[in-house]
Amino acid sequence: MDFSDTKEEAVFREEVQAWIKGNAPEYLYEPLSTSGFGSTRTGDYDPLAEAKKWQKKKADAGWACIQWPSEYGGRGATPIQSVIWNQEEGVYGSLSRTFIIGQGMCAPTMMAYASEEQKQRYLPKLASGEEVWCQLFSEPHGGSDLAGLRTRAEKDGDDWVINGQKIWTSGAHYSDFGILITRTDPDVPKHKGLTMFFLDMRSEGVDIVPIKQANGDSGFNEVYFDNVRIPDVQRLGEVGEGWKVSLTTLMNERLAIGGSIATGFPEIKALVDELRVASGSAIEDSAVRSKLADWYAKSAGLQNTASRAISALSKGETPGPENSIGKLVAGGMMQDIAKFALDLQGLPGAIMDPEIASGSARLQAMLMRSPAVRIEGGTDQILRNIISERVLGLPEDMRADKGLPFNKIPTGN
Amino acid sequence: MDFSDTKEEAVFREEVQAWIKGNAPEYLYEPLSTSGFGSTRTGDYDPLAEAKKWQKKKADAGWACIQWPSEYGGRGATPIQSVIWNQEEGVYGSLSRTFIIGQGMCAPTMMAYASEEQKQRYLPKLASGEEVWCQLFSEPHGGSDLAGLRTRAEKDGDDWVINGQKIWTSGAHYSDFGILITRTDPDVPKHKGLTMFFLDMRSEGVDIVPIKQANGDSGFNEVYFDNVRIPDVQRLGEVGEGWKVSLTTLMNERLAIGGSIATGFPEIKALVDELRVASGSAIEDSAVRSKLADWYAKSAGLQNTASRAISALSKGETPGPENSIGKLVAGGMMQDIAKFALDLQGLPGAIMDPEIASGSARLQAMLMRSPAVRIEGGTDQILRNIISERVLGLPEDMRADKGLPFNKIPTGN
Amino acid sequence: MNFDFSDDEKMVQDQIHRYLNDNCDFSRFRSVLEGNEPYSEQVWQGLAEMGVQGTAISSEYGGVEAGYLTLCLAAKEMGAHLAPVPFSTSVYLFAEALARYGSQAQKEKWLPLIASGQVKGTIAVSETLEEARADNIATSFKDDQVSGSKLVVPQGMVADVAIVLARKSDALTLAIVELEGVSRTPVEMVDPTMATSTLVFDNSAAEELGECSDGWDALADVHNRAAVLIAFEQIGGAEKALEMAVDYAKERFAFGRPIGSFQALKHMMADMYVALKLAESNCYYAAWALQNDSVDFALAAATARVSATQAFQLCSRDNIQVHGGMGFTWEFDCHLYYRRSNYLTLMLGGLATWEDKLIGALPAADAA
Amino acid sequence: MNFDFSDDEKMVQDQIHRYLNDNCDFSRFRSVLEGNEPYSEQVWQGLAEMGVQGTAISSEYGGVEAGYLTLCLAAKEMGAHLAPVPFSTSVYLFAEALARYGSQAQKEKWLPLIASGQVKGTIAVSETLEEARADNIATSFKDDQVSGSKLVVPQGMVADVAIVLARKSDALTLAIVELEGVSRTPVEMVDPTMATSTLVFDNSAAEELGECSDGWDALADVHNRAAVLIAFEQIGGAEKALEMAVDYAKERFAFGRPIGSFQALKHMMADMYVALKLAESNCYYAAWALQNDSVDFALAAATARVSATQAFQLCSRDNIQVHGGMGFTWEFDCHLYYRRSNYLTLMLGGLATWEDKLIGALPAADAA
Repeated sequence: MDFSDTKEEAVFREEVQAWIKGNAPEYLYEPLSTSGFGSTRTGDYDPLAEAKKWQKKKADAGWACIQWPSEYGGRGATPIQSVIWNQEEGVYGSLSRTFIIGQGMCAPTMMAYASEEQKQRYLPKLASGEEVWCQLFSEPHGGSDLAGLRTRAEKDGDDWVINGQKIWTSGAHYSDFGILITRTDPDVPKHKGLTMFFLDMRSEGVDIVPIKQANGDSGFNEVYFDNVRIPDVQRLGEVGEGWKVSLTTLMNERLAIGGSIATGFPEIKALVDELRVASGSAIEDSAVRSKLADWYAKSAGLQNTASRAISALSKGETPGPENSIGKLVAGGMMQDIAKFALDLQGLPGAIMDPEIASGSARLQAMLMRSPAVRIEGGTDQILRNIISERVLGLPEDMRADKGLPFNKIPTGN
Repeated sequence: MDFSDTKEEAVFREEVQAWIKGNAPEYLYEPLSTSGFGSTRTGDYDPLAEAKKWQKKKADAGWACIQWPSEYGGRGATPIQSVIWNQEEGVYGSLSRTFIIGQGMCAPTMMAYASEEQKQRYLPKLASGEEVWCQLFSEPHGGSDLAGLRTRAEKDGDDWVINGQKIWTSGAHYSDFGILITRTDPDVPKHKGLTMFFLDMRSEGVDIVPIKQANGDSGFNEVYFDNVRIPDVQRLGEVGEGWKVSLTTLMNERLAIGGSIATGFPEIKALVDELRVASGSAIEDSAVRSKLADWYAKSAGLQNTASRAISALSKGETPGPENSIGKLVAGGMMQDIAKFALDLQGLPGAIMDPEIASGSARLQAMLMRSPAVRIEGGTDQILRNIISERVLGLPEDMRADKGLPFNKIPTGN
Repeated sequence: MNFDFSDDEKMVQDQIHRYLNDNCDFSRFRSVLEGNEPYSEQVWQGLAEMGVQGTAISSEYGGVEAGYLTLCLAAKEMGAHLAPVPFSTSVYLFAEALARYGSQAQKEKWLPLIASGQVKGTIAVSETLEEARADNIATSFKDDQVSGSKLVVPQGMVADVAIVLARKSDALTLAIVELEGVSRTPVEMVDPTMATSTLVFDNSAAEELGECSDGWDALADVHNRAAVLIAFEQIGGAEKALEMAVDYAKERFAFGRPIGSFQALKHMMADMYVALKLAESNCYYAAWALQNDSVDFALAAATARVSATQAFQLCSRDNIQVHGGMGFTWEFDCHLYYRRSNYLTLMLGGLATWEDKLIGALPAADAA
Repeated sequence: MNFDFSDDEKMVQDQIHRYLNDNCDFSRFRSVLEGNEPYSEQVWQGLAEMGVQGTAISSEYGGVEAGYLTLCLAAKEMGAHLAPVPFSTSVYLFAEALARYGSQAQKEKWLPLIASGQVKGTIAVSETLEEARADNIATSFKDDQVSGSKLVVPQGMVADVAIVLARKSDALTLAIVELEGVSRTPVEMVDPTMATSTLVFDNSAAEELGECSDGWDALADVHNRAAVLIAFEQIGGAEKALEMAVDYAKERFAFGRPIGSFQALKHMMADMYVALKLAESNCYYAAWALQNDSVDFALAAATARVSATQAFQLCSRDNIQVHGGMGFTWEFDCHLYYRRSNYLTLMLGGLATWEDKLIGALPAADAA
């Protein structure tokens, strides 16, 4: 066991540090460091333009998507090197949030199912940020029941014709391409009638409507399909095999490794280091210390768990569903932390204006954002199902839709 | 709204106080006040004998089961009078724990289903403690699935012949009679083939084996039935209607009203009033104050909820399933309190010998006892089912045994 | 003993309920939330016509004198409907401060105006980013003038008059200040319908509350009283949030069955119910203690406050969770309760403060 | 970077695992629990034959010198099997105190005896019903003798020798005392297999630890080291308790289906898993920090201690809940883990103490 760098790792880290020191957009350091939760602050600069600029710069120097093969725009780096890169990129890494879905989920799917020609065409531009991708999976009627999707794809000559609606599509409004899962056969059980495609987001009949979220942000969209045509060559995997293909995508969702998941611990630590409460300095208050210690232990536990997953990865093992714990722990913790922190401040804790109260505004943003963390990308309940069934091997719940053709499943309507 | 006594209530309270002052076994005050959880300490005196003595004394003076009609040994008191009695009887009330099952659950069932002659024969002696009753419901294979019971009753002439096994029978070893639920028809769905009886616990073929519990106590028993004969006149309700009859019994389980449910709050309050911790007096420590306040609020909430249930009762309304919250809240709270309290004392908190550490020994007893509270008489999970389905009206879970004949229900064997 | 509200009290509640049902749906809240109006003038007037602002004000001062038990039930309806009006600051804080600590003349001047809804009041306390304490109040009272600035005043954008906590030589006092001409800047808060503002006083004309000898103690007393009423708003909101969750869970299907049939969600809602029920019962007791000036009032108030705060936070938060992604849209109403619950949690000082008050009010010998 | 134990370390763990599986089932624990023997002599000897007591002791002093990483894995097995032997007091406390603060001569005398299992050691600290603090230790050290009484000494009934925290004029010190002739009285504790006793010293011959300048600081250091090892015992126990729960939930049927198919129980077990996993990862890091005298060792130790304590408490408690009524019988083994978890929680000072240490060890600038 060794939590320090090996000699080779140290050399690599120095190389990364040197490049970042010489190239990172230092003028963004301040706003990026004080970004609210679920948003990337870039001060007076346009976030998308800055994200693309940084990504292109990295790509040109061989620092984009470093674990990808070099022919697709990466540098064939090891998982450990990738961790070192992430550690050193630090706050600038949050600029890449724009590309996470495309690079983290669409790309692995393309690598597994697209033709060689398609890979050569699309992956390098995805790595360099010149083209942005999104993922069109969720639907209004689906919720946690992802496979309950209703968007239809019907074959028409060499094309497929798409009709239906997706929701919670992150970045659809600035995406160039998307991967799309559809129902091609409603007469078979729900997992069996699905087919995956990728499409040009500017295709005729695609309509994108932003969703305003409860906290006032809007990064998500509804996407409507009205007789949108997709050529059959853009099918990923076989007809009816869409669920299997989607698992490749979703498995990779969990590979966002490296301890980068936000928990709110640094924010509350910073607050209580400064804040005074009735008993004196907040950090000396025993109720504060007790809570803080529990959160630190959880936060450290997530980081150390991520480290272990990296070890497994570097030995060629596939990180398993046990990595679902990250979001489950972080989401609840963020909510608890924000609630507790604001509570220490009385009414001024409810201020959301960062000009007046930068600390509490950031924590209020966290409080308003945290309910989404417990829902998006798998609710707390779904994650507990995954852990209990796939890690602990407990039997699955009774299923009302088991074996039923999709169009016979009860919908309540 | 009025939380004070009315004039009539005040008069009644004085009468009760006077009688208790003149008659209560004051030599038991000290041991009863320091009883561990789940046990009744009577010092050098025999607990059963003392319980019977006090009960008989109360009965002779008309203070036993005061809400019962006087012809069955009570005095026809109102629910509010019953609350006043309980408040004033105080610590001596714990002597009556011996009779709770009989008086609280068996008696209402007898009142509803026994013949007038049987009521006159059995109820007064039940009220006076001269005869003790137990309840034979739970089975080893049943657990939370109470209606999944397997003990068979087969008709043979004017008798029924019983074979099978019950478990968790409180006080079976000193009981004179019991009410017993059996399966008379395994070919119909599980709730439909049950029949209720009462029996003499000294009948031939009844074998009682005490269960040693995890905390070392043994108040419960296994009861085996080997061709035990019960005359048909001791059937309560119709053949096949046993489930309906049992609901009368179980509904009354929840009527143990009066804020008497143990939460552990007085114990931890007493401890922290005295204890010193690193920061000084424990009660001045902010972590202690925060926890204590939450527990007080819960404890007060239970008491005030009980008061509201009494109001409903005194208006002739039946307290509903919402009263399930008492045990649900108290069980978890007791466990949390014990854990927290002991934690404040370091290793000496693990002492179980009351001669060395009366305070922590009592809290250790609570810690060791509390897991049972979260299980007995409905687990936390069953209580949450009851609240969500019967109070909130949420749909029931999918049922694997729905409509199946009892003998076709999967058992895993 | 009788641990329930009377039929008369419930009838008044029912009238308010029906008025708000018909006249104060969420579009009112959203109109204020989105900045179209600072509060709902129409609902405020409607309530005034029914005399709701004067529920607990003595008839001597133009109130209905229906008592605090009735006002508690009115508060519950205000909370349930998220009425975007300055009711809590006018009625629970300003009017109570007046009724408890005002001189006869002050009561005669102000209480009828509050009772009729002609005037909207508030109380101005916090000056720094920390919870208000006796040692972080700098606003001064001198020669019938106050000077200084209050950082966050609930309904400060809307109120006509405020009770101001200010320093008078060594001690603290409470003073009445009319807000015309006082500089106000809106402050962005988690619940914008609370029309919160900064107030800057610059030798503003002020009049000390006639019967107030110690401003900090008087404030604590007023806060205790307001805590009970706000606790009723909180349980009103919690009950509605739970109801929303239950309704949605019955209708919404996933995996071929209503999501409310899954234990994970059922048990979450059962826990919401438990928290609500405990809080509700503590509120009942506190209402009685408020009405009857019971000796254990401070304990009863803190107990109701702590459990109602917890219940509303839990119910408004997990209502979102039951709704899933839709619960986190601006369009769905879940966030309205979440916003309000977070504001009310902090409004009279945070949970830790009230937990501390609760323990301080517990008799040393055990009182459970 | 490599965040896993080596194959060699795992091989040793596997040997201990197999030995304990074959020789230390629950009947050993129960035999001690029911008072038939004070500890399992046979298991103790078996471990000694394998050299387990000397795992981290230098070969210079007769140990195996396999390092702390290996000892951590050994500790995990001891915890998983609930081995009823004085391993933790001898190896994590007595031997560590010697190794860190003993003189050369003291190490030469005692460490080989510990490594070979010939001598069983412990540490004697608490004197009152309150958690031990520098200000509630009265036992005196003077003229190479100690006098005073220790209230609760783990394995006090079994140990041959103890390190005793005692007052030497103004300061505290640690002294070695052989226990032959020292009066011992058993104390009934939640886990009777920890053979806890009172020790009364009456001018008992004692020798100060040679390199110990401040007894309280030295004790804190030894506790930090022991905390990591006990944390491994805790996660060993937690893992087994979770395993018991999962196995039972798969086999036990109710309502026509395995109880493990109900979300309420599944999610409870998922939460047990989460707590265990976080604790396990923190233990890994602390093991590395212990082995390498890392600068952040105190923080790593407190972090492992806090999360392992929470995980074992949760898993041992909810294992009972999953088992239902049967889980609360003496006959089922659930309470064995519950007893042990409660003892280990308190053994080196309670959770609050370790939370406080954790925060004390955090750098002022954020360290997350």
